[in-house]
Amino acid sequence: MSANLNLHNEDRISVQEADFDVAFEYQRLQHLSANNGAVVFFVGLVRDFNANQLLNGLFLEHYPAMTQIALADIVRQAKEKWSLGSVTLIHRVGKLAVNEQIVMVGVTSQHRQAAFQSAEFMMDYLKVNAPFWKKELSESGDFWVEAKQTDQQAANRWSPKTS
Amino acid sequence: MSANLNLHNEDRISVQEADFDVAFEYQRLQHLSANNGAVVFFVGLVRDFNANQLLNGLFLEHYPAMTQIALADIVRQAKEKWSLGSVTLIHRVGKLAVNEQIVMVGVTSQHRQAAFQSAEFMMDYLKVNAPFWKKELSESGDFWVEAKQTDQQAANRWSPKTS
Amino acid sequence: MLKVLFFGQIRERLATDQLSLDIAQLPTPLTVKALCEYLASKGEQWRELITTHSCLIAVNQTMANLDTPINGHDEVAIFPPVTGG
Amino acid sequence: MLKVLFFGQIRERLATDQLSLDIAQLPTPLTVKALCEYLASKGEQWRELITTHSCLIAVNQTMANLDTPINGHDEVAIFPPVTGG
Repeated sequence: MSANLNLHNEDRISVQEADFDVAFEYQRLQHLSANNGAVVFFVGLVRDFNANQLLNGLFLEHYPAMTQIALADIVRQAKEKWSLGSVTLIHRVGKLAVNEQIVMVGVTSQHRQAAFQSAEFMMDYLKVNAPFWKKELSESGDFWVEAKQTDQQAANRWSPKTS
Repeated sequence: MSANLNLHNEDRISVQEADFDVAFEYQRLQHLSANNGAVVFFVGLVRDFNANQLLNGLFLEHYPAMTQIALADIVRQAKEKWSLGSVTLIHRVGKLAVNEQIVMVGVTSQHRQAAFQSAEFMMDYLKVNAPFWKKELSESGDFWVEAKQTDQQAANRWSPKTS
Repeated sequence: MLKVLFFGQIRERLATDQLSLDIAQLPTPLTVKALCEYLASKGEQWRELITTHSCLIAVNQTMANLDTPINGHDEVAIFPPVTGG
Repeated sequence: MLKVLFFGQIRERLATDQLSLDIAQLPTPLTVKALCEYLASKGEQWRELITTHSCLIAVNQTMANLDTPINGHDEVAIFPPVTGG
């Protein structure tokens, strides 16, 4: 892990095969948060279809040596841009069934706008910067998901105009 | 209740003294959501201080005959602006201690941007359009909270330029 | 009877949560603006609190503006800017 | 030895998840661009997959660009655009 990640003990970043418990993660953030009136959560779930067909689930490959570093860097950038309390960022890997949880970001702040924007920023950045690859599993075969131009555009919204 | 609220059975709007259970509300939305890969939650908590002093809690007054109508109208507007699955909007009234939950909005969508934006819109609109009034309770007395100019500005962001 | 409700700091400072008014005693045609002017004439504190630029007014549980007409059996609510959420 | 890792569709289509290369056999000075050109020369499928405009490249677990220098004991990863979240 890089030396200048600037994370507090209260921040929590995890890459795991096991499911996560949103209720537990929410309660943890709530109790760290006497001073922060706003809590925002995002959870991404496995959908039951893509553009073409019904899905049986997903397989998520990742680059283990890099994944945690990439997620920590996204959290660090969010904490530089906004005044935040605690951040939780969890991403699963391996085989996931339809409707299972894939990813969650949770954030507390004194201000709801900072909580909303930073959570959205972290998801947008994760989508184009964190080394995960999805393979969709269906009756007619398994297919790698193509990266979406709209995800790159979403991430670009957060960059300074000059860069 | 107005006849054209355009809410589905799955939408849930509540004004209540009792606390709410974010874990239950999340699981409910998750299970309604096979088709919607994005879930966003916002929870507002009672802070332990304001600009001037430590707080013992809040008292939330409301206009009972109007509150549910105002919240349903906010949900209706969100569902007109974005393609959403299910929406949950719960606001508490009465006396609340520090760190207690005040309000939550939960929304599912096929697209994370719609989920984030609609949740933020609903909170912004609620802040300036729903008939609730907060009184802060402190050792030195009880004081009505002043409306913030920044909340009006946040709500105005969502209006068409021409209005 | 016309019902007029007060909330929050306005309710507290007027020490009044509700009035019942006979519309026959009120200006014609009755609008939000005319009702506020009538209430403001009830005394110094009323004049101070019921100003159309620092109150919000709902007619039959819907946010109204100065020109909104008021009928004999409506429910009008007068309150300070809201602070929920 | 220089370690080169492949992920996702690139790993699958090359049927290769990792190479170990002796930097003495590679162009000098070695950059991301030079390494990609070297790998592309290994055959038709390599040339098709290892194109610098359709791959992402990380050097020592950090996203790199074409000019990023590569040293003898670095870990280089070559992968398609990411699709997590």
